[in-house]
Amino acid sequence: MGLGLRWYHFALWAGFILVMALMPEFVSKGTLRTMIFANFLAIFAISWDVLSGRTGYISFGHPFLIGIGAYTTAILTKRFDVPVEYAIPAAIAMTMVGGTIMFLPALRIKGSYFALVSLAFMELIYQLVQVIRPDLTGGTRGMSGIVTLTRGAANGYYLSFSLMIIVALSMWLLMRTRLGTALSAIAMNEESVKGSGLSPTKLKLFAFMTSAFVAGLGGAFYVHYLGSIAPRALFDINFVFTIIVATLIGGASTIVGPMFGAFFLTFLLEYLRPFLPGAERYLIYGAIALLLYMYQPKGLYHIFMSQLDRFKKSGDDD
Amino acid sequence: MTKPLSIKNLVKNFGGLTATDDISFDLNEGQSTGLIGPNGAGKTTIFSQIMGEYRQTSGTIELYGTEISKLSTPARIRLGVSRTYQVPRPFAEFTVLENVRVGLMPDSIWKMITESPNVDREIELALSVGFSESDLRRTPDELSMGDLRKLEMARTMATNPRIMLLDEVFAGLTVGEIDQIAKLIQKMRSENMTFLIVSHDLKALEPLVDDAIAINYGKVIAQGSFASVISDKAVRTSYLGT
Amino acid sequence: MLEIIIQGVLLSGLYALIAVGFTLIFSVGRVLNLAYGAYIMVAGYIYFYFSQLLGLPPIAGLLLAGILGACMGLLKYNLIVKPLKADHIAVEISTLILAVVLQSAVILCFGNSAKILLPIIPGVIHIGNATVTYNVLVATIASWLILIGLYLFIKRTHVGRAMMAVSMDTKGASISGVDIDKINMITWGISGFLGAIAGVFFASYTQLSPTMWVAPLIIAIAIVIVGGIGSIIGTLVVAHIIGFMEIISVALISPQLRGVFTMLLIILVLVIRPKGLFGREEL
Amino acid sequence: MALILIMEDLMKFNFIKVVATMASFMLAATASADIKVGFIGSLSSDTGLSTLRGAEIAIDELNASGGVLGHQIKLVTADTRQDVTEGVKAYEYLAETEEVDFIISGSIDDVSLGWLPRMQEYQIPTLDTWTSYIGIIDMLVEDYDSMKPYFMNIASDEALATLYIDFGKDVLVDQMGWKSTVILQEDTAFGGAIHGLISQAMAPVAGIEVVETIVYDVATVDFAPLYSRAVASGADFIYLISSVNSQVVSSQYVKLQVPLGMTGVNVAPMGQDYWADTGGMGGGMSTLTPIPAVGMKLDPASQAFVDTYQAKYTSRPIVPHFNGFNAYHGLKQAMAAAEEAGGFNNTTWVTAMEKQDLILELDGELWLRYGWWGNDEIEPRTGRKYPHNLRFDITEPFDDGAPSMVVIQWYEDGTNAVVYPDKYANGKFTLPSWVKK
Repeated sequence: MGLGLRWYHFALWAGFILVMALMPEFVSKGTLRTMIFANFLAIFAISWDVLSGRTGYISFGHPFLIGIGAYTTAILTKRFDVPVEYAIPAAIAMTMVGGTIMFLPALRIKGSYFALVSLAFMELIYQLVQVIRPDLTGGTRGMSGIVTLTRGAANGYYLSFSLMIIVALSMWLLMRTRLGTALSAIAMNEESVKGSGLSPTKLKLFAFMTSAFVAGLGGAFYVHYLGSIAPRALFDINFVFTIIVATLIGGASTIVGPMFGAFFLTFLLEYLRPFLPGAERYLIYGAIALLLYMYQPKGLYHIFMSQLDRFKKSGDDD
Repeated sequence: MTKPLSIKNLVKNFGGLTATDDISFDLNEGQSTGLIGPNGAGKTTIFSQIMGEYRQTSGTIELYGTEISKLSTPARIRLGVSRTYQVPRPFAEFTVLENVRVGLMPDSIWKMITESPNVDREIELALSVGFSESDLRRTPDELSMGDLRKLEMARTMATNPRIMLLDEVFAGLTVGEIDQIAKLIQKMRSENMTFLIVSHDLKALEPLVDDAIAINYGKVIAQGSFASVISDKAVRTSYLGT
Repeated sequence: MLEIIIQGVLLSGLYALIAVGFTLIFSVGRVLNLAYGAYIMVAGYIYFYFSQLLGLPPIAGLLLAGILGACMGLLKYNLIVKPLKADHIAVEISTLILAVVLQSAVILCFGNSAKILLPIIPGVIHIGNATVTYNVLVATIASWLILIGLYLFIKRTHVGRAMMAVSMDTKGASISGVDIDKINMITWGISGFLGAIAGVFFASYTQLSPTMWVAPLIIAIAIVIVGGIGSIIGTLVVAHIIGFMEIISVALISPQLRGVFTMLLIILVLVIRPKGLFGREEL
Repeated sequence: MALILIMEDLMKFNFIKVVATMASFMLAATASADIKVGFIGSLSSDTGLSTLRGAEIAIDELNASGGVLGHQIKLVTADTRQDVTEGVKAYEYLAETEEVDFIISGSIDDVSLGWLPRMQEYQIPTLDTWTSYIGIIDMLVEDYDSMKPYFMNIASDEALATLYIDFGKDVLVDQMGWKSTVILQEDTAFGGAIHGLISQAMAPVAGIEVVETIVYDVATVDFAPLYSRAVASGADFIYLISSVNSQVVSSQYVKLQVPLGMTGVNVAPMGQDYWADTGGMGGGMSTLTPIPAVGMKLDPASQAFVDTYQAKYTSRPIVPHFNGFNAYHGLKQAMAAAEEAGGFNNTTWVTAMEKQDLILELDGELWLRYGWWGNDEIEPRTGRKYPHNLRFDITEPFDDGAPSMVVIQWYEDGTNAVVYPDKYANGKFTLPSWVKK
C-alpha cells in the first residue's frame, strides 16, 4: 500500500499503547478520569481534523455532528429500550446522514462562509432540539440516566483509550495513503485538484463521511460514558472552541497533533484546578491557548518536528 | 477517423459580454496548433470551456467523437485532455514529487487507499520536464517561475493526456528554460501528442506548431498554417499592430 | 399591527448598529472578527463601571466605552491580525479564542450574574398599543445617525474613499498609493468604536452578562452574510429583515422559534446566493 | 533486536515519568488525614457562592470546636460553571482525585442531574441545597438503594407549587379580584416544570383561568412584543416564570411600564443583590421563593449566621441566598450524623442523617425546620412520599415545619417584604404605581 512505514513507527505506536495500557497501574483514579475526557476530546479533535485540518473546510459547528450521534443513541436506548449494540451503529449512521447535510453547502461555498454555515447548523440544531419533540429529546433539560457502558475509572479509561487508539491508528494509516495527500491538496488548491483529474466533490464527501463517522462514534460512546446529555453543554461555542484549539495547539493535519493537543489542554485545565478553582482557570487556559496559537499556528507537533529535524541535521549533516 | 478535439459554434456570454462568439475548429491527431490573439481575445476562455471549468452558453465540444458538454472536469481529463494555467497553481505545501503525485492519482478513493504511489513514474516525470534530483523535495516557495511552469507541465503530463492545452508556457521564463520546455514539447510531438498552445512569444511558438488559429473579440479571424495565419492582414492589424 | 411596525423599526435599528462595525472589518480587512461580540460585551461593562458604579454622567460613560472600544480594536489589529496577516482562518480562530478569554476576564471582574444598565434617558411614550421607552428610541435614532454619518464619511472623505478602495481591491489600492496598513488601523479603530457604542445600547436594551456576546455576534454574522459583504445599505436592509422577522415570529408565530428563522435564513442564503442578497456592492 | 532495545529505552524513559507522576499523586493523597468536604457548584454565581460560604462558615465553627470524629475538616471546591459536563468532571474530581468524604452541592437542576449517575456509582454522601427538582425525589422513591446517600434540604417543586396555588386563591383571587392570567414562561427545563405544576393546578384549585401561555426563548433581546401580546390577551395579570434572564424580564417590565400586574416565579429577585443588579429597575416585582427568603424575619441562629457572613465576606451576594442557610445548617447536620455513625459509611451515615432534625424557633414559635420526611411517610395534601427531602409544611398554621415557600415583593423604593403566608408576612402585596387598579 505504500504507507512508507518504518520499524520505528511500529516501535513508537507499540510503546505508546503499552505505556497507556499500563497507566491504570500507576496513576490515581482522578487522573484516569481526566484521561478519559482527554481520550474523548482526542477523538473529537481527530474527527474535526480529518475534515477541517485536511481539506480546509473549517467547521465551527462540529458539535452538530457529535450531538446527532449522542442524541440518537441516547433517544434509542432511553426512550425505545434499544440495546446499545444496535443503538450505537444507528447513531453513527445518523451522524453520517448529518454529515451529508453539512456537506451540501460545501458544494458551493468554502472558507469563512462555510465556517459560518456550520456555526449556523449548530445553532439551528441547538434550538430545534429544545422545541421539536421534547418528549424524546428531553427538551432544554436534556436526558439523564442514560445507560452507561462501564463502571469505575479504569474500565472507562480502557474503553475510551481503545476507541481513541483505534480511531487514531486507522486515521493515521488512512492519511498516509495517497488519499491523505489528495485531501490535503484540496485545502491548498481545490481548482488544481480538479485540474489534476480528481473529483474534489468525491474527496470532500469522503472527508465529511469519515469525519462524521468518527464524530458519531465518539459522540455515542461519550454520552454512554457521561450518562446524561443536555443541549446547552453540547451545542456550545465553548465546546467548539475546545475541539478546535486542541487540534490546532497539537498540530492540524496530523494525527498525533490532535491527540497531543487534547491531552495537553485537558491536563492543563485539570492541573490548574487546585490552584485556580474558579473563572481564573479559563482565563489562563484561554490565554495560553491564544499565545501558543499566535506563536506557532501549526502547533506543538510542528515545533517538535522542526526541533527534531534540526537535531538530525546537526547530527549527520544530511 | 474521429478528431481528437472538435469545437462547433462555441458561444460564451458573461452577462452582457460575449467572450467567445461562434468559434469552431478541429484538431487533428498528433497535430500541434498555436492559438494566438491579443489579450482578452478569449483564448483562455476557450481552454476553460474545453476543460469544463465554464459551461459554454451554446455550441458543442467533442473529444474523440464524444460530446463532453455535460461532463465534469475530471471526466474530461479521463478522456485524455489536460491543460496548464497561465498563472501556475501548484500545491503550495507539497514537494515537487507530491505535486506530481496528485496528477498521477486515479480518481478513485478505493484505489488511492489500496494502491501504492508509483514513485518511479513520479521521478521520471519530474526529471523529464527538466528538474534535477535535488529539486524533487523542494516546495513551490523555493522554486523559480520557470520551475513552476515545469511543475505545471509535469503535473499535466501525469494525468496521461492525449491532448495538451498549454497556456502561455513561456511567459516569465529565461531563454534557457524556454529552450528546455520547447525540447520537451518537440519530444512529445514525436510521440504523437496533440497540442493546442497559447503563447505571445511567436518566435518560440513557431517551431513547435504546424497550424495556427487567430482569434480576436471572441471570433476566429484566421485559421491555417502558422505562416499563413501570421501573415494574414486581419491578424497583423489586430494583433501585431502593423 | 402598528406595534409590530414600531417594535420592528426600533429593534432593526439596533441590529443595524450592531452589525455595521462587523461589516466594516469584513469588507476592508476581509476577515471575520469573531471577537466582535466580545467588544460589545466589554463595552457594556465599561459603561456600567464608569456610569453606574463610579457615577459619571452617561454621555461620559458612553464616550469612554467608545474610546476604549477603539483601543481594543487597534490592539487586536496590531497584536493578532497583523502577525497572522494573510491567513483568514487563523484570524477567525484566534479571535474566537480571544472572545472566550474576554468572557472569562469579565466573569473574573464582575461575576456571573446578570446586571441591568439604567436607561440612558428614562421614561416612556405610548403609541397606540405599543409602549416605547425613550432609551430605545434614542438608541434607534443614534443608530440611524451613526449609519448616515458613516455612509457620508465613506463617500465624502479622503480616508473613507481609501477604505472603499481597499475593500474593493486591496492590491489595486496599494498600487495607487494607499497605505493599506494605515487604512486597516483606522478601520479596526472605527469598528471598535462602533462596536462599543452598539454594545452600550444593546446592553441597555437587554442586560449585561458574561455570555451576552454570542447573541449580537450571531446577529452581526447573519446580517453580514445575508446582506452581502461590505454593503452599508445591504446591512441596513437586512437588519430590518431580521429584526422584523424576529418581532413577527415573537408576536404572531412562536416566540421560541425566534432564532430558528434567522439560522435558516443564513443557511439558505449562503447555499443559494453565496454572495448575499445584495451581492458585492460598494461599501 | 534493535527494535526491542529501542522499545526498552522508551519504556525506561516513560517509566521514570510515570513513577514521578505517581509519587506526586500519592503525596497529595496522603498529605493529611483530615475529613474532606467537597463543594460542587458554580464558583462565579450567587447561588454557588451562597452554598460555598454557608459551608465555609459551618466548617469554621465546627473546626473551632474540635472538628468532627477528632479530625479537622478541610473544604475542597470544584467549579461547574453551571455546565452539565463540567459538573460531571467536577464530581469525578472530588470523588477520585480529592477522595472527599462528603459533598455539598450548590448546583442548578440540570447540573445535579448530570452528576447524579456518578453519585450512584461512588455512593458518596451528598447534600443538595439548591435544586428543587421533584424528579430527583422520584428517583429516591423508585430506587432507594442506589440513591440513598443523596439528601435535598430544600422543599421540592411540587410543595412549592402547592402552597403557591393557595397564594393564588387567597391573595390573587380573593384579595385582588383577578380571574384570568397569561403565563409568560421561559423555554428552559425549569420553566417547563413550573409551568406544568401551575397550569394544571392553578385553574381548578384557585379558580384562575389561563388565557394564554407565551413561551419565550432565553436569548430574547426585546420583550416589548411579548408584553404587548400579554396585554392584548385580555388577562387580569401576567404570571411570569423566569430564571435565566430574569433581570431583563423584570427590568423591561419596569422600563416599559407594562400596564398589567405581574407575579410568578422569578429567580433574580430572590437575592438581595437584585436591586443593585437592576439599578433599581425592579420595583413592583413579586415572586415565590424558597425560604429563608430576602425580607423575611430570621430566627436567632440563622440571624447569627448572617451576621458572621457579613462580617466575613464583603463581595456579593451581600446576603446569602436560601441555599446558603441550607448549606450552613445542613452541613452541620451531616457532620453530626457522621459523628453518630462513626464515619461516612453510607448505611450507618444515611440512617443517622435521616434522624437529624433541627427546629429553629422565633418568639417561641416554630419558624424554620431542617428535618426529613420519613421514607414511607405520605404527605397528606399532595398524597405522595418525599424521602430525603426537607420536611416542609404546606398548611397553616405551619406547626409541623416551615412553609415550603413564601411570596416576597420588591417595592418601588427598593425595600422588600414577605407578603404571603400571613404567619410570615411583614408587608402587603401591592401593584406598581403605573398599573391602574
